[in-house]
Order: sequence, then C-alpha cells, then structure tokens
Amino acid sequence: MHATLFYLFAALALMSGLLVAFNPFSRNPVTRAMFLVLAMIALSGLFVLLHAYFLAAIQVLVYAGAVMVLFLFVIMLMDLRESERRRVGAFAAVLGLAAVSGLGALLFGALRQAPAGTEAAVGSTRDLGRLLFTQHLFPFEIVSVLLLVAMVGVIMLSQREAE
Amino acid sequence: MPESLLITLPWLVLLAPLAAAVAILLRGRMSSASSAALSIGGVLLSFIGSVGLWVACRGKGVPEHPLIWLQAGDALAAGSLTLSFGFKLDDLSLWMLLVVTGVASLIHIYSWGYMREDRAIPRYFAGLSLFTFSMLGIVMAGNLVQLFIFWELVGVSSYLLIGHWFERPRAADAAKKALIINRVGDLGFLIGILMVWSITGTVGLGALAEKLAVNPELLGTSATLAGLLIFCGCVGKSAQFPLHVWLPDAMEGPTPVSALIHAATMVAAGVYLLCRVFFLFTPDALHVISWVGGGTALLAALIALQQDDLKRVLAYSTLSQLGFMVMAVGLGAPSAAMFHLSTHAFFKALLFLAAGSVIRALHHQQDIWKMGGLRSRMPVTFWCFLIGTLALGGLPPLGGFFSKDEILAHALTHNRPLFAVGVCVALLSALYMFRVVLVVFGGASRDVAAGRAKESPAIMWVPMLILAALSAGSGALVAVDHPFGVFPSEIHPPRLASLWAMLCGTLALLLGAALAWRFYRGAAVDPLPLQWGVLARTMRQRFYFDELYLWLNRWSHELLSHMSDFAERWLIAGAGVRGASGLALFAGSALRLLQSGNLQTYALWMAAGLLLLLYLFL
Amino acid sequence: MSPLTLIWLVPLLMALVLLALPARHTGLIRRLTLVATLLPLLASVLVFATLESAPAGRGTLATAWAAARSQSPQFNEAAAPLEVQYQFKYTERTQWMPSLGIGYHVGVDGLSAALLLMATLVAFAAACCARDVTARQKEFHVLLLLMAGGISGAFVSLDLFGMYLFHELALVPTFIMIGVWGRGENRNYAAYKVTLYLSAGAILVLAGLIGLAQFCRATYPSSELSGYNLLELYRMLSETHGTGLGEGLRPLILPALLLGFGILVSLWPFHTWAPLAYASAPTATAMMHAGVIKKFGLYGMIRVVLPLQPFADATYFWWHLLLALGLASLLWSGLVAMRQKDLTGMLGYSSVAHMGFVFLGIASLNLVGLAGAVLVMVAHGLLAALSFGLAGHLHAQCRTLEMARLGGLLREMPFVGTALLMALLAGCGVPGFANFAGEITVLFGLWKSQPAATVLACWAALIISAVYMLRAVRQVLHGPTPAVHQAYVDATTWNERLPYVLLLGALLLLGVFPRLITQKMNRCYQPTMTDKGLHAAHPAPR
Amino acid sequence: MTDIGLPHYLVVSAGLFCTGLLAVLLHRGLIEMYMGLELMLNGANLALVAFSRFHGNLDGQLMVFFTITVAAAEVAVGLALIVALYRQRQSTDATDITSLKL
Repeated sequence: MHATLFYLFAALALMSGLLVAFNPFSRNPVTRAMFLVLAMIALSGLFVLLHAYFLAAIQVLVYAGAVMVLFLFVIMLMDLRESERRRVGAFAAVLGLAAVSGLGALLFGALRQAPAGTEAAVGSTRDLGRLLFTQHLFPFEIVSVLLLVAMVGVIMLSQREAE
Repeated sequence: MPESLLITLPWLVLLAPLAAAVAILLRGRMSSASSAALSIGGVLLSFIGSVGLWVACRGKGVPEHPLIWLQAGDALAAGSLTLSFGFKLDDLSLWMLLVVTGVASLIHIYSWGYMREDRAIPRYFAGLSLFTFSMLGIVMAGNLVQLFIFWELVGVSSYLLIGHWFERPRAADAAKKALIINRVGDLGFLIGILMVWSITGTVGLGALAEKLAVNPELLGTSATLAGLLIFCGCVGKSAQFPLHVWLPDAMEGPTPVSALIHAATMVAAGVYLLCRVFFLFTPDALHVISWVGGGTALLAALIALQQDDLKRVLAYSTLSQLGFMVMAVGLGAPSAAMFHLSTHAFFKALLFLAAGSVIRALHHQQDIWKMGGLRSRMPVTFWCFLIGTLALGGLPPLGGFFSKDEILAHALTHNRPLFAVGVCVALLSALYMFRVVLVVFGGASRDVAAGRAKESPAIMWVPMLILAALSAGSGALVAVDHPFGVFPSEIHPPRLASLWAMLCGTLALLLGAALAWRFYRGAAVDPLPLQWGVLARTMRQRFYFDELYLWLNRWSHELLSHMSDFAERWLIAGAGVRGASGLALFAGSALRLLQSGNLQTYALWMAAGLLLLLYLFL
Repeated sequence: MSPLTLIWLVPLLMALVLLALPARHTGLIRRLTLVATLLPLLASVLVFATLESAPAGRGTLATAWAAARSQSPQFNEAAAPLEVQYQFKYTERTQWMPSLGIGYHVGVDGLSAALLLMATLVAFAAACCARDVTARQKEFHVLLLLMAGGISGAFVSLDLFGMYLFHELALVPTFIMIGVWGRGENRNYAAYKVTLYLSAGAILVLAGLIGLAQFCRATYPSSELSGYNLLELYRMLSETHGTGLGEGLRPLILPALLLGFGILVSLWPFHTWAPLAYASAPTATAMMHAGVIKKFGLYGMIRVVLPLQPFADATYFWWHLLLALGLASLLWSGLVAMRQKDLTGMLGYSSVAHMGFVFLGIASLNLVGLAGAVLVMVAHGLLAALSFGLAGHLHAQCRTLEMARLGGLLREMPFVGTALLMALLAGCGVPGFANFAGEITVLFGLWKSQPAATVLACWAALIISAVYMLRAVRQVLHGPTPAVHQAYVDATTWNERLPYVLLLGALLLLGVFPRLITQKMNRCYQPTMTDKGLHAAHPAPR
Repeated sequence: MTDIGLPHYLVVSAGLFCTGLLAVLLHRGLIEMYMGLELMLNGANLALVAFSRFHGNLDGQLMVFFTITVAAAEVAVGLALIVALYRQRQSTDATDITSLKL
C-alpha cells in the first residue's frame, strides 16, 4: 500500500513538473501554473508518506495556496497574450539539455553511493515545534523580520508613480 | 744622504708635477705665464730630486716603505687582497727617472715658446704636469697594480694632451682612438696581473722576484701566457705591431706633446715595463716578443718611407725604433734595450723639437713637399735636425751607433734572421731620415711660406742644442758598466759579433744615405711611387691597417651593440614589458564579453559552475 | 637619542614644517631644505669618522663626541650582547609591535656607515641641485626631504620591517616626482613603468621578509625580540645553521628576496625602467634615485640574502644565476649604452652596467669581492649623482640632451665641462677616482672563484665603458660648438658649484684613500661574512 | 514491492530539480523561469525531508520550514519586480532586458 501511494505521488509530481516546463497542449501560462499547483500537492502527499505531516500541511497551505495564487494574480495582472511560439534557440536548447543531463547524471551517480537510510521513528509535530522554539528560536525571529521586509519591499515596488 | 731625506725625496719627485697641475686647475683664472712657470718649476724640481737620488743611491737602491692603499678581506686569511703604494728605486728606475725628468724639463721649457699664442695655455701645462706625474709614477712603481694605475693615468693624460685642440674633430677623434686602443692593451695587462696574483698571491715586484728566484716553476704552465698578457700592456702603450695605429694619429696634438709623449717617455714606458718584469718571461715568451718587435720595426720603417707629413715620418720612425728595443728585450738583452731607449729618447726628442720649430716657422705647415731650402734660413734647426738624423742612423761617434750596434750584436748571436731584419731596418731608417733632410732643408723652397721662414726664438733652440749635445754624448754610456742595473741571465755577446754588427750597421747607414741622395737630391716631387707603384701606394696607405681595424670594429663592437640595442628595444622592452601590459589589456577585454546582459547565459554559467563543483567534490 | 635617529628624523620633521609654510616663500623653503639635509650630513660624517673608536651597542651624540676626541674604544655597559658580537654601533631599540615581532632598532657598522655617508652627501647635493625646479617648489622640496629621510632610515634600520618601510617612504616620492615634474614627452609612461616595476620588486621583497620573520619566530617563539630583527636572524642562522629552511614554502624565500632586490636594482632582464626613468626624471630625483635609493636593493642583498646563501642554496644555483645576470647586465647595458642618442639615457644604461659590477662583487662570495662591491656602490652613488646633476644643469641651459645637437661645451662652460669630463672619465674607471678602486677589487675578488667571468668583466670594465663614455665626451664636450646655440651660462656662483665640488671631492678622496671604507668594512662580522664563515660552510665554488 | 528507500525519494527530487533547471534555462518568459525556480526549490525540499525521515533527526524538516518561508518572501518580491519591470518595459521577455550589458 505504502509503495503504491509513493509511486502514484512520485509519477504525479514528475509528470506535472515536466508539463510545467514543456506544455505541449497549450501556450497559456495559467495551465502551467495549474500544473505547478498539482506538483505541489503531489509533493505534500510525499511529505505525508515521510511522516512530515506538519510540513505537508504547510506545503499545501503556503505553497499551493499563497504562492500559486500570487502567480495567478501576476499572470492576470499582466494579461499575457498567448506567449507566441518563439523558436527556442537550437544552440541554447542543446546547451541547456547538456547541462541538465550532465547534472542529472552526476546526481544519479552520487545516489549510487549514498547509503540506504534506515527506517527511523521520526518525531511528530510536537517535537518539531519544541525544536523550533528552543534551539532555533533566533532563526525563527529572523524569518519573521524577513517576511516584514519582503512585504515592505513589495509595497514599495508596486507603488504606482504619483501621476 | 740622511735616512729621512731618502724617504721624502721620492715623494717630492713624484708629487711636484702633480702639485703644479692641481694648483693650475684650482686657480682657474691663471695667467699663461704663471701656469707655465708653475709647471716648469714642478718638473725641474723633480729633475733635481732625481739627480740627487741617482747620485746618492746608484748601486745601493732605496729602502722600500710601502703604504697600505687598499686592504680587502681578512688580512690573515689566504684569499685577502692587500694593495700597497711603495717605490722600487733600483739602478733601472733611477736612470729612467733621470731620462724622463731631463727630457720632460727641456720639453716644458721649449713648449713655453712653442705654445705662446695658444688660447688655453693653463690647461695645456696642467695636462703636461699631470702626464709627467703619471710617467714618474710608472717609473717608481713598487708593485704591478700601482704600475697599472699609473699606466692608465698616463693613457688618460695623453688623451687630454692629444685632444688639447678639442674643437678640431680630427684631434678629438685621434685622442679617443688613442685612449681606447691603449685600453685594449691594458686589458691584457690587467688579466696578466690577475693571473700572476691568483697564482703567486702577491703583486709586489720585489716579492715576485724573490718567489720566482726561490721556485722558478711557481707560475707553471701559465707562465708564458701570463708573460705574454703583460706584454700586451707594452704592445698597447709602445704601439707595437697589432696596436700601433693610434701613434701616427696622435700627431694631431701639439708638437711638444708629440715630442714628450710619443718619442721620449710614454712610448718608452712599454720597454721599461718589459725590463722591469724581465724575470717573469719564459724563453718562448721572449721568442714571441722578439719577433713582434722585429716585425714592428720593419713594418714601421717601410711605412715611414712614404709619408709626406713631417711629424708622421718621425712617428713611424719612433715605432720602428721601439720595435728595435722590444726585439732587444726579446733577445734577452734588456740592458741593450735600455741603452737604446736612452739614446733614442734624446735624439728623437731633438728631431721632434726641430720639426716643431720648422712647423712653427712655416705657420703650422706639416707637409714636407711644401717646405724646402730651409738650410740657409734656419741654420740652428738644420744642424740640430742633422745631428739627430745621424744619431738615429748610427754614425760611429754619436749615441745611436753604440746602442744600435749592441742590439745588432745580440741579434747576431741569438737569432740570425732577426739580425737581417735589423740591418734592413737600419738601412730603411737611414733612407727615410735623409729623405726628410734633403726634402725639407735641401734644394729650393717650394712654397712662399717656406721662403719667408725665420729661425725660432732662443727659448726654443736652446733646449734643442742641449738635446743635440746629449744625443751626441750619450754614446759614452757604453763605457759605464751596468748603468741600468744587472739583469739575470743576460750574457754579453762575444767581441767578434759586436765588431761584425758595427760594420754592418755603418754599411747600412752609408748605403741608405746614398740611396736617399740619389732619389731625393733636388727632387720636386716624390719619385718613389712611380718606380715602386703598388708597393709605394700600400706603404703610403699604411698597409690599410686603419681600414682593417675599422672593418673589424664594425663587425665586433658595432655589431654587438646593434644587436643588443635591437634586442633591448624589441625583446625586453617590447615583448617583455608591452607584452605583459598587452596581455593584461587583452584579458580584460576578453572577460568583458562574458557580461552579455542576457539572463539565460548567466543561469547557464551558474549551472556549469555548479556542475564543475559537483564533479570535483563527488 | 642615537645620532642615527637624528639623521632620518630631521628631514622628515622639516618636511612637516615646510608643509605648514605658504608656497610663496620659495627662497626660505630652499634654505630650510638645505639645512635639513646638511645636519644629517654632518652627523653621518661624525658617525663614519668615529666608527672604530665608538663603543659597540647603545650610543648617543655624546658618546660620538667622546669617541671623536679619545681614540680608545671604551666598553659600553648598556650594549646588548648581540650588538657587541656583530659590532653594531650607535644602536637604539624600542618596542613597536611586539606581537608581530616588529621593533624600531637602529645601528650601524662599516657597511651601512659608508652607505649612510654617501646617502646624506647625495641628499645634500640633490637639495642644492633642486634649484632648477620652478613649478610648485614647496611640494617638490617636501618630497625630496621625504626621500632623503626615508633612504637614510632604510640604511640604519636593523629591523627588516623598518628597513622595508623606510625604503617605501623613499620610493613613493620618486613616482610622483617623475610624473609631475618630469621632462620629456613620455614621462607619464616612464612614471607608470617605474611604479609597476618597483612595486613588483618591493612586493617580492616583502614576501621574502615575512617568510623569514615567520621562520625566525617559529624557531624562537619565546624571545620577544625575534621576528623581523636582523640580529636575531643572524643569531638563528649561526645557531641552527638554517636547518628549517628546507620545508614548506621556505625554499622560496631566497629566490623571492634575490629577484625582488634584483628588480629594485635593475638587474638585467628587469632593467628597462632605469634608463627611461632617469631620462625623464627631474635632476634631484634622478640624483637621489640613481645614486642612493637604487643602492637599497644591493644593501638588502648583502645584509639579508648573502647570510642566507650557504644554507638555503647549497647547490649555488641561485648564485650562478646572479653571477650570469650580473655579467649580462654589465655587458648588455654597456653595449646598449653605446647606441644611446640621449645623454641621460646613456648615463642610465651606464648606471645599470655599474650595478652589474656590484652583482659580480656579491656573487664572488668572498670578502674581497664584497669589499669591492661596497666600494663600487659608494663610488657609483657619488658618480651617478654628479653626472645627473651636471646633465640637469646642461638640460637647463641647452633645453635638450640629444648628444648629436650638443658639442664643444668644454669651451662654452669651462667649469661644468671639466666636471662632466672628470665624471665621465671616472665612469670608465680611470684610476684616482673611487670607481676604479672598487672595480679592481671586485675583479680581484671575482678572479678567485670565476676566472672566465672575470675576463669578460675586465673587457666590459676597460673597453666597453671607455667606448661609450668617450663617445659621449667626444659628442658633448669636444668637437666644434653647434651653429645655433644661445649663450650658455656656466656654473659661476659658489652655491651653484658647491654640489659638484663636494661630490667630485668625495670621489677623489675615496679614489686616493679607499682604505677609509675597506678598513671599516673588514670589521663588520656578519655571521657568514668572515672568510672562515663563507669558506667553512662551503669552499668558494671553482 | 520492495519498500520505498531513501534513493527513491532522492531520484524523484533530482528529477524535479532537473526539470526546474531545464525550465529556467530554456524559457524566455520571466514568469516561466520563476515557476521553474519554484520547482527546483520543491525538489530540494523533498530531498531534505527524505533525509530527515531516514536519518531520524528533525533538522531536515526544520530546514524545509525555513526554505518555504524564504521562498514565499522571495516569490513576493520577485513577482513585484517582474510587475514593475513589465510596467516599465511592457515585456517580460528575458532577451529584451539586457541593459546591464557592458
């Protein structure tokens, strides 16, 4: 049961990832965004399989929810036409593919040697919370300040010039 | 002679001319008369001093008190160098002192009359005094390095004197040529000294003589080489065969300078050096020396035959007589060489002074074919010139006869071919000297200036008369036994040989005079080129040595300096420096292309970088 | 206060004073500079004269006066053991940066006393010759004082870092002066080139010095003095025989120092900056740099690199290289000097050739050669200052130094002409001048270890130098005066003649009595300087 | 079916990462590149969680927590930039915006 779920979610994630990158069906960026959402949900499913329940929730809540909504807003805001079919430069394509395939080969090669991990009981959300607020309290505060800065930045950037 | 005087007198003799020169230089605005007085005073002082020394110390020599001049390295360690400054005054140097200071004084007095209307008299007399100081330094030097120091100083002061009229390009070039060629000789001399020092550990003449006396094989295989290298110094200074081209050009200087430097003293320094280091020479070194001397004598006599400039004839005659003396030393007869050196100093100085008075009378006209008929107009000069010529030719009672005959006798006993060369040179010297006498003094005057020539003032012909008396009387030296000190391994030739040599000498003189009489009696133009054609022309062109040396110089020094200059400008400065800066510029521009502004390429480079890193670390 | 501190402090303080003065008082500025260079000169003459009789170790002006009067060397109780062992006099030491091992430590022995005397004399002469600068005189004089103070400090400092710092203090004004007050059209190029070359050389030297200091601190971590101190370095070398010099980056110390100092002194392949710099530098800078600052490289080589040699370079590789490069710079720049059209260019190449002589003296690896090298250094310092000073005077009169367009100057300017004639003759090694004494000692020293190289050196010393010097005399001084020329003004007043008379007097004095320097030189017992040290460690290479 | 081990997850995360990178490299539009970026981030998160799961300590998950927050801030600012850029240049095409060229 566990294995089948894994394969399901993994296939879903990989397929939607590919579709985000190369969408043969339609040129519309919204479809791309939707497939990205799908990938994120598949990922949160994988997190559940890995007993990271809190993160699964966060993944769906923050990523799939907030970030993707933001994407959609921006796409709508810029009401992109059909992004016309621009021939992807042959040279760039080959170079890109070469780089990525090289990277992939490297990663998979590295995986060969990576030691197979042993099943280990992993703490639940309570343990994560305790850890977060004891050892990592300081980074937690920093992150909150970061978010504040981000918000101020965004407001500044999207300020309409005073007409 | 009290001890303290014996120590201070040499210093007085040496430093008097230097003091005069320094006083003239420092004084700046000095009048010609006072500068002449100072200079003449200086040289007379040292003459009196050297007479005193000669009288007091002939035979006994003066004790040496060397002062440390330069001391490098630990005094006790073997490799250290101690250069000292001391005098070696034995019979040889005392006699040489007499000759040098005597002739120098006469010439100083003569040049006060000769240079009367020159613009830079103080500078002239300062140079003359400096020269006398350096010459005395050579004569009194106690060790090889001190001798080398004064050797160079003599070269430099002759450079200053030859270039006295430096506005004239010919004089300036002749001075430069003289000093550079002298220095070529000095190069060999210095390397010889270094070699002797590294083997024996000392440069002192006395110490060297003792060490060689104790262990003749001390210098071992390099003895001949060291001897010949030191001989190079003599070749350079006494203008022997390879390095003789500078002496005739040195005639650009004023005539008294030529008389002092290029007849009596400086050129004789080379022969004096040979006698001074005679104990160093090995038999085959002496053999080479004798042949170099003989060759120079013959070559110079041939060239002198066809020269039209009065002073150049005398210059080549000096060259040939010097070749004679070097040959004498080569034959193992340094005392004969010294004897000939002394007589030659007197009569050659006389000839040059007489030539000077002729030239001055004809307003600096030096071409003999523009003179003539001066016998009646300048009787004193004529008689002095004639006495000098006869002394040179070797007429029996006069000095030249005895000294030349002794050399010929030595040649007869040791080296027959050289004897033939000697006789031939005697004949040629008689020929070219009588040629000059007949052309300049005999016949009708060929030029208006010659027509109005008047006799020189007393201040000029009094020294000439004294010199004439000296050159006539110097033959008496043969009676004095070992006037120049005793030299090891010098055997006196048998009676028969000297008789036979005397006979051949006078025969050559008479034959030469007759030939000259036949060719040049009342001749309007030089008959020789017509009869001897090509030979005469090559003799006139001085066997093309000057052109040869110019070509040689162009293919050695000039070529090297061209190459290094080219390489310097293009390789080191060009490729090296500009190359490096060019490289930096090129690298900068190449990297600029990388910033294309395209987001995609940046991402690509980042990915490539990541790839590389991963590859390295995984 | 040791007189040595006075010698480098007075010019620097005067530089500060000058900064305060308004630029209008050029006369006052010039007089103050003369005073600020005259005092160190008198002090260094006193130090040089009383060097033998002064007690080793601490010494103040009072001890100098006492030593001058009484000839007997008294014992000085306050002297540190090391200073007594190496016979350093008039020393003074204070802490500066103990953590890094850097301290202020001055002292002088035979070698540095001679160079100090030459440096202060040339500085005073340069101050006199700085009259031909018209624009911005105040800044020029301030920089000149910086140079004088800096280089004097470099020669007396026994702390390697202090030595390096002082040298930089003297070097930087050179770049500024060539750039701002230089002559000729490519002076900017010359300024850049000099800056790059000398900074590269200085960096190499700094790297070497830091390496040495670390090595020294590693062997003596306890003593607070170790690190950059020269005496500690000598003590360490003599005690540990440089065993630690092998591992890590330490084998690079010797080559870095050798090449660094080589560049500073225009060793053969890195010499192209020297003639260019001197051709376009103002008179005073050319005198100071060619005469004195260039000698720092050689001084550093003798002080630091020579003691290292027996341990760090057993195979003599670097030493044969130095010999070859010295010989090359002697012959090569001699031959190139023959082709030069410009007088200062020719003088620049001839100074590179003379440096070749000093390299040969050092590379001969024996005390005789070394004494000769020091003599040539001092003699060339005076000669370069004299000839560049005179060339400056000529340039002020004739606006050009193209030898082809000059001529017959001996008649136009009797005094300057005679002085230049004597300078050029001294340049080609005429006896009676100090250069000859130095060159002959170097040749004697070099013959013992490398006879073949000595023959080439003799050829260069006697013939090549004669050719290019006499060619210059022939074109500049002799020969007919050129048709178009305005009236040349000879140096008539006394303060114009003073520098040339001083320098010529010093040259002649040292030429006639070289014993003054060599006597003091033999006293300095650097660890490997004594013949035993050099020979004991390794026989002179055959 | 063998049970699911660490390599399996790592394979998936590598796949996601490469796809994201491909998207970034090949697309001209800034938005598409941004999505590719998000995809890469998620791939990395997955690998982190997998490691924390199989090595038994929570640091991995903590790390992911922080990445998510940072990613959120980054997306916000990024998109604001893109909007401002769009408003000024009327195009989101990477090849048009090359004013930084030397």
